[in-house]
Amino acid sequence: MTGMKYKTPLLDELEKGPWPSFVKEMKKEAHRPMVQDALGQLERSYEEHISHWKHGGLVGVMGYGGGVIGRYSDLAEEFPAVAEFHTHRVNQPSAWFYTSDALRTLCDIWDRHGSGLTNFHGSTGDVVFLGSTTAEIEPLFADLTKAGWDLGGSGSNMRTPSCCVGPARCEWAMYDTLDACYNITQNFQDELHRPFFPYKWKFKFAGCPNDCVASIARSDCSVMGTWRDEIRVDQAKVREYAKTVDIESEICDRCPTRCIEWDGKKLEIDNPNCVKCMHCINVMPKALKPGLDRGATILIGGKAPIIGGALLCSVFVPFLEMDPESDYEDLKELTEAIWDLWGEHGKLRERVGEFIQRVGLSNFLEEIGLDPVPEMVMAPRSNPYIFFDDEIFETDGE
Amino acid sequence: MTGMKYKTPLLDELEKGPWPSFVKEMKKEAHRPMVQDALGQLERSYEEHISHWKHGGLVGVMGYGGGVIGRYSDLAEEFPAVAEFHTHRVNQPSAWFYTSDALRTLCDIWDRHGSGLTNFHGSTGDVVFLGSTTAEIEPLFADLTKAGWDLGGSGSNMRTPSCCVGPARCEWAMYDTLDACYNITQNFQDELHRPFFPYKWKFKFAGCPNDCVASIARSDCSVMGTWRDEIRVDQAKVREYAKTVDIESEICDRCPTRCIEWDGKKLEIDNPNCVKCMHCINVMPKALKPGLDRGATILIGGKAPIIGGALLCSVFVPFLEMDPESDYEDLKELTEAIWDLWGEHGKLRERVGEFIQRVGLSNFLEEIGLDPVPEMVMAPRSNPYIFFDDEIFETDGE
Amino acid sequence: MADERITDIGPPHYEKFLPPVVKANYGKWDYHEILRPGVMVHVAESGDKLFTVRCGSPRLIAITTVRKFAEIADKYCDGYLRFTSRNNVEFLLTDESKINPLIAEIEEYGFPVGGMGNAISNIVHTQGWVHCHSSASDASGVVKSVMDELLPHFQNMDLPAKLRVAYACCLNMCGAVHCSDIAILGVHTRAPVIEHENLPKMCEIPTLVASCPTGAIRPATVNGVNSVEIVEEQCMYCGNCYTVCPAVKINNAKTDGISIWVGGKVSNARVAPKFSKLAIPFIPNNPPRWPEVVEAVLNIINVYAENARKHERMGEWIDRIGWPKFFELTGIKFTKYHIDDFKHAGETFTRTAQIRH
Amino acid sequence: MADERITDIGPPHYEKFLPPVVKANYGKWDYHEILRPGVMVHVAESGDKLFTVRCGSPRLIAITTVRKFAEIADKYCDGYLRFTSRNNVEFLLTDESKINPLIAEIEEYGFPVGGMGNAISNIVHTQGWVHCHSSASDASGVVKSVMDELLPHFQNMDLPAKLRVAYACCLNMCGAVHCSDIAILGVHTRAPVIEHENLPKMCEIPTLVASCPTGAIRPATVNGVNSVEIVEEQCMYCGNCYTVCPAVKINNAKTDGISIWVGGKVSNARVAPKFSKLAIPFIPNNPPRWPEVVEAVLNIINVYAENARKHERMGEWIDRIGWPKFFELTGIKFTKYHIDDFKHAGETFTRTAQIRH
Ligand code: SRM
Ligand code: SRM
Ligand code: SRM
Ligand code: SRM
Ligand code: SF4
Ligand code: SF4
Ligand code: SF4
Ligand code: SF4
Ligand code: SF4
Ligand code: SF4
Ligand code: SF4
Ligand code: SF4
Repeated sequence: MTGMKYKTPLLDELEKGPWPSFVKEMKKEAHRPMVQDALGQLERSYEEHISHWKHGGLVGVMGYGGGVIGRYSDLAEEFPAVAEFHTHRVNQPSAWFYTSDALRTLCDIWDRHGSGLTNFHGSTGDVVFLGSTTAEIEPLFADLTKAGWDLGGSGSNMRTPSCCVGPARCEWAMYDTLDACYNITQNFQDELHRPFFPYKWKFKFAGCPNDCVASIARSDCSVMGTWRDEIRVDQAKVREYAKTVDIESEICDRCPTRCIEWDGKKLEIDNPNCVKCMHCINVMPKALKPGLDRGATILIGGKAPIIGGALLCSVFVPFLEMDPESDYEDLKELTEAIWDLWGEHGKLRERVGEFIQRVGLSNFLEEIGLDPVPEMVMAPRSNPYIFFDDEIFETDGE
Repeated sequence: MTGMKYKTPLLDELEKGPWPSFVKEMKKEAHRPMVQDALGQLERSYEEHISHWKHGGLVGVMGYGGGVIGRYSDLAEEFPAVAEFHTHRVNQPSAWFYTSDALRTLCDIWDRHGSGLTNFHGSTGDVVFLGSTTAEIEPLFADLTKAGWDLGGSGSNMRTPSCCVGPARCEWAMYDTLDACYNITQNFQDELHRPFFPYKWKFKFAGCPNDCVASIARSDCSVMGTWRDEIRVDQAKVREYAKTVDIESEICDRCPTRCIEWDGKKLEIDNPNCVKCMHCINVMPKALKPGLDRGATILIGGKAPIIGGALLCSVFVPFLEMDPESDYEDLKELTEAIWDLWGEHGKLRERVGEFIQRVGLSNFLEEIGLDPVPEMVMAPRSNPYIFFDDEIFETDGE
Repeated sequence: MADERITDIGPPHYEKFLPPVVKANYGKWDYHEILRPGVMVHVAESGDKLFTVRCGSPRLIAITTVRKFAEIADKYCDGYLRFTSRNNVEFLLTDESKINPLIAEIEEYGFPVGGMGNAISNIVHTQGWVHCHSSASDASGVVKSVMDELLPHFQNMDLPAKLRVAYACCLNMCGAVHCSDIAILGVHTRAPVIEHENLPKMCEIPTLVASCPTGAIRPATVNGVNSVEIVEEQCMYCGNCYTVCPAVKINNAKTDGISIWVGGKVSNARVAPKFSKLAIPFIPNNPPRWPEVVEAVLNIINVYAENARKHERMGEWIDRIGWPKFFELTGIKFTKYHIDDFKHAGETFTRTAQIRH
Repeated sequence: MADERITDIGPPHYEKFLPPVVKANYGKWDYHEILRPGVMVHVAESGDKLFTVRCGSPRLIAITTVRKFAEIADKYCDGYLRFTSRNNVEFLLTDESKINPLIAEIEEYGFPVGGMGNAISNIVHTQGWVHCHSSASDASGVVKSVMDELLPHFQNMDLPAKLRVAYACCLNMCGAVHCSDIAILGVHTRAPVIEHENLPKMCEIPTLVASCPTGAIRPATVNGVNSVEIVEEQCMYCGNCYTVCPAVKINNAKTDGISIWVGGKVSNARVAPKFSKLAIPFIPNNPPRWPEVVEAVLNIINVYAENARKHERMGEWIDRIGWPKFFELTGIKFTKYHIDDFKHAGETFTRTAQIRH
């Protein structure tokens, strides 16, 4: 290992222990002055209990509004090699599949232009290249695109979409998450690279309600696979499971709508009352399988707490066909309608979930052109503060 | 029946049908010009689909701020006998028990001073005398008090407390609702009669969580009987019930914490997990009885929608002894502490439930001098917007 | 003279009104049984029995009727009776043999016995056009029209559980309809009209402005008078401004009407208390019999009665089957009005993919 | 030159990176089985098998390490591998006999195999002092310290259900900790300090004022400069102002620290997704090993592991036993900080008398 420019006794403590150590990782690239200074500054943070990074001047690739996060040291005089220490977000392939060659290509590029430190992956899904200078931004980008890669999102734009492993390896994928993610990413390249939204917009694609990409919590639009027909049951295999699984307490009692019955021989599912939670299927994957009439539930508005409090996505379209043949036209149309409306009326730094709450879901639907359906709400309103239109005197009532 | 001054064809329709008719009731008192005009005006409302009453000038008993609701006709020229048509709220006895003599006394008084129309009872609990003139207010009051009755509340004061039938007839009363209601009413006569609060304050006393006076929904302070020890089970009687009740589906499956088990012979209750919902006891009253360590849960803040939306009461003191010997000192102290705080800082027309939401429950508790306990909330906060004091650096953490 | 005034004596002590059997067994009741609709017995630990006969009442009653109740109480109950929290009358007896004659006499007088157990009890309600200035509809008339049809459910115990119907004539909800199995609620549907000339005399403008939950009221000078204006798009017709200031007229003969709410409850039994939720946003006033309202209520009750399980209150049943199914079974249309848009609206959205398809 | 620039090509097509067995059985998987911790097999309808070996990663990895992964993939997996949504590495094999040597080599290199089934997987986390200006604590160091202790639960499947731990270094929650079984969250606990001289150059005041969720920021002239002031009592240290304006310094070496949240989940399995709820409001930063944080997390996990039923995620278990019991069993103190006081606070109050005594 390279000699260390600074003593890092605190960080060195984190080389101990069985879990792989990020300090060891950093030291692996410590032949670079940049990484030496990063370690030095980090040790200082450990001593002082404070970050020594600052944000500031926008940096980026010509013609793009995002993909690079500018970062500067507030101890630049002491640690000049990290005076600039920007990150690059490189759009990952669907479901994070790689070949060894692809990885080596990325490593080679980063080796030439930056710190050699990476995140596989960032929380949004990108490959994150951690630490480069302003001067390297364009050359890095040129090398990347030449090799067939592109930057992901940052700023007030569509962020890099991501998806679960889906049909590539999972028996429960109700639609092709990889294809949908790729298709949407390609279709909205402009929106991904050129911020023009009120705030960020994230897409995440989950093949089923297990939601292995946390789409309902971490995206503005969650495309969650589901089905409409009956769970397929292989009774013989259920009886096989019954030898090791206590079906009554582990399955029937845990079904959210208690729509499963087991008499010791036969499993009966009251399918119209099944809410497609996946639990019974998860526990007995060989015996139970989702139905064959498949598509996705579209949920919107999820986000972290800033500004108005965290939100989980809420149901927007209970069921949408997700046939790749259709080129996801319905999803694109809906998305564009939302972007138009939110783009025009959303406040600065107002995520779409907050926007909907501010303008009211009914108004939002009316503008988008979707009919309200009871699936969108846990229950109808309980407060009587209704804004009535004239039409109540004609159409409503019963 | 007396002859009718006005034709009331619409109202007459409401004399038909099996349910007792309020129109018939009104006509029973139609020997009074006031009631004739009331019928006339009401028929007009039925024709025009609109109320012809208006509020306005305060009326009342000398020295009292409430108890009489001023009401005036906006068709006084046409219906002069109801130009003034005020209501009197007469404080009912605990749990609405009467003797025939007591009722006759009230009838006699009302006969002398008003329309002869009543509500047994108003929604808050009072006997409502419906329709008198300003001139009759003091004489009526003199007659009432001479007979041992007093007015109830209206306006921004303590309203007439009410209580369920409790120990007088119910096997489930966990404390003496009638005594508590009477005691509190007497103790706070000044607050009942002389408005000085930001808005109304209602007390309701329910002997158990069945809440037969709807206290949790309809009062600012719900005193709800409960117990802390084990449900008393008579297994023989349970087996008796088992002949007619499907204990598994009607009881075990409906217990909110599923803490009851029935093996066909013995009912086992996991009492620490019982949330005192009453259901099992309700269904098998001969076999199951609440425990003997009894008291009340104090809940506060319930109200109808105006202004900020309806609220159900929330847990304030999970368990309070309600021994009549103690003269309900704890409850009174808590109440006075709340009134002082809300009285000083509450906004005009801000019920205590809204006040607590505005200032924050923690701040409210701190001012009242109560420790926060987890029973007060369904769950701790999920948003990270915490206002930290200096003390976190000493006491908190774990 | 002022010295002679009696004040602040409070209500009479309840003990004066308790039947001897109650005094003797106060707090010592052992169990109860419903003997037949409207009749129950409470058995004390001592073995003493107290019989209760419950009868319906329109609540708005003449003193003539009150005297009749007193007379019946004298005849069968040693003069003891009470009223319930839902405005029914309860005759309290110790002599079981008097139950039948009592029932015969009270029913003969026009007051049905029932409202106990898994039944519909009396409709808690309010003043309406009989006495209140705010009312968007009449109270007593709607209640009478509905109860005429619900009577079988009052006189029998044929429902899955208790079913509480409440009525309020405006959003103040004096009938506390907000937690009822079925709530019938008078609603205004248009912004108030302001009588600018009267306004300065009748109200304090800051209080008036503050009274509006949606901030729709703004101070304004109209024809030289200091008055207010209402931003119509922000008004949801709560009538709070009218309560504060009589010059702001909320009542409107053409556009006032009735809404129906379902699934609320108060008791803590099984599930926590719940608010009622919007079922039907608007039905025009149609006195004297409000047939559309009656039909809507009956429809909901019939569907409930057919589909709910034993002990399942309206709201528990709907939660089990899901709201989409409720709308499907009742044939009620789900509209934009059903989606909450008030302060905590976002908390009502379906924030899970758990849905029935 | 500008013409030669390649832009907007998006990511490479994923098909290039799929192993042949995946291409052949794409969308035709029949079932899977976890063979041992960190190793599973997916069986296709065709009978084909795909083996996955999952290994933990600190996520912040050197290209040296990435190259090592590539080398291992070449050696055992025909060059195919992937990463998971929780930043683990998955080696994809068809030859079952290569599993053991692969595991031996990767573990030898320092990367443990596991994180599958009813286990703790990798901690989703963020930048911390390594790269972010907002961080109230380091990310990688806390995660390393905790994972060193949690490793047995990563390498075994001995928990009642999946247990997801997440870390974020500030309220922006880039780790999306808000729906995790256990969330470790860096928190600022003091209002920001304003550098008034720099402010006008660095920020737009209206945007800055609007950025504050509690309205604590007001325009103000300080020493003749157009700047802002912060009403300290209204600030709850979200740092949003700092994101918008670098002249508003939120970081504070003395008072920044860590909070712990529990019971969140994302999946729709059994119960709907849930937010994490506050368990411990504040633990001071204690680098390099944050022992108090590690201990707090371990304690919660141990209590959960001992008490929860099979398939019961942290939040489901707590809901079953009730929050009072959670505090009792873990010995964590319930304080005023646990009671919500933000916008929808009232919705969190216990609005029922259903309580355990
Ligand atoms: C790099 C990354 C964390 C990581 O270590 O992985 C990250 C880093 C930052 N996030 Fe994030 N966010 C990252 C994923 C997320 C996620 C998770 C996700 O996308 O699934 C969230 C929560 C989900 C969401 O979007 O709500 C997230 C919610 C935020 C927020 C709060 C947004 C909100 O509406 O609540 C901010 C604040 C902001 O936008 O100003 C923020 C802002 C930031 C900034 C840009 C801070 C700033 O103001 O400059 C961070 C730059 C740090 C740096 O040094 O590079 N970041 N951020 C993640 C992006 C990598 C990638 O592209 O793959
Ligand atoms: C008479 C009565 C209705 C009845 O027919 O029984 C009644 C009648 C009025 N109520 Fe009420 N309220 C009556 C019980 C209630 C209840 C039920 C209860 O107490 O259990 C409620 C709901 C519970 C609550 O307090 O929240 C209730 C909630 C209101 C409200 C809304 C308060 C809120 O905070 O949301 C108002 C509006 C106001 O105070 O300005 C109101 C206002 C009124 C006024 C005074 C209207 C006004 O602004 O002048 C009504 C006078 C009508 C009249 O013509 O006399 N009334 N009011 C009830 C009192 C009789 C009695 O003393 O026994
Ligand atoms: C007389 C009265 C109390 C009073 O002081 O006036 C009363 C009396 C009894 N109630 Fe009640 N309840 C009375 C209003 C209420 C109310 C309040 C209301 O309706 O506004 C409630 C809450 C309703 C709600 O949840 O919306 C109420 C919820 C209950 C319950 C819980 C029912 C449930 O499963 O949700 C029980 C238990 C039961 O019936 O199994 C109960 C049980 C009882 C028992 C059996 C108690 C006993 O052992 O004596 C009494 C006879 C029951 C019956 O009528 O079937 N009582 N009961 C009230 C009669 C009103 C009426 O005329 O119909
Ligand atoms: C590989 C991965 C998808 C990917 O595209 O990367 C994945 C893969 C699988 N998930 Fe997942 N899940 C993955 C992240 C998630 C996430 C997201 C997260 O953790 O941020 C969730 C939501 C977690 C939450 O609720 O907070 C998730 C919730 C589930 C569940 C539902 C668990 C539950 O009961 O709540 C299942 C079903 C099960 O395990 O019984 C599941 C099941 C599975 C199965 C069995 C699906 C299959 O048949 O192939 C896969 C192996 C399970 C395992 O690891 O035990 N997967 N899974 C992710 C692995 C992350 C890791 O490295 O540990
Ligand atoms: S979300 Fe569903 S389809 Fe996607 S990997 Fe998870 S379990 Fe499989
Ligand atoms: S998928 Fe969920 S809701 Fe449907 S039957 Fe299975 S456990 Fe029940
Ligand atoms: S609230 Fe309880 S104690 Fe009171 S009458 Fe009802 S059941 Fe009896
Ligand atoms: S009272 Fe309620 S919570 Fe307690 S055991 Fe009976 S049904 Fe369960
Ligand atoms: S509900 Fe409204 S209209 Fe009816 S009595 Fe109460 S205040 Fe008057
Ligand atoms: S009716 Fe209600 S919403 Fe409309 S102006 Fe008056 S107070 Fe405001
Ligand atoms: S959580 Fe906060 S401090 Fe951590 S990376 Fe995200 S923005 Fe930066
Ligand atoms: S830290 Fe948050 S609450 Fe405090 S002033 Fe800044 S934006 Fe407002």
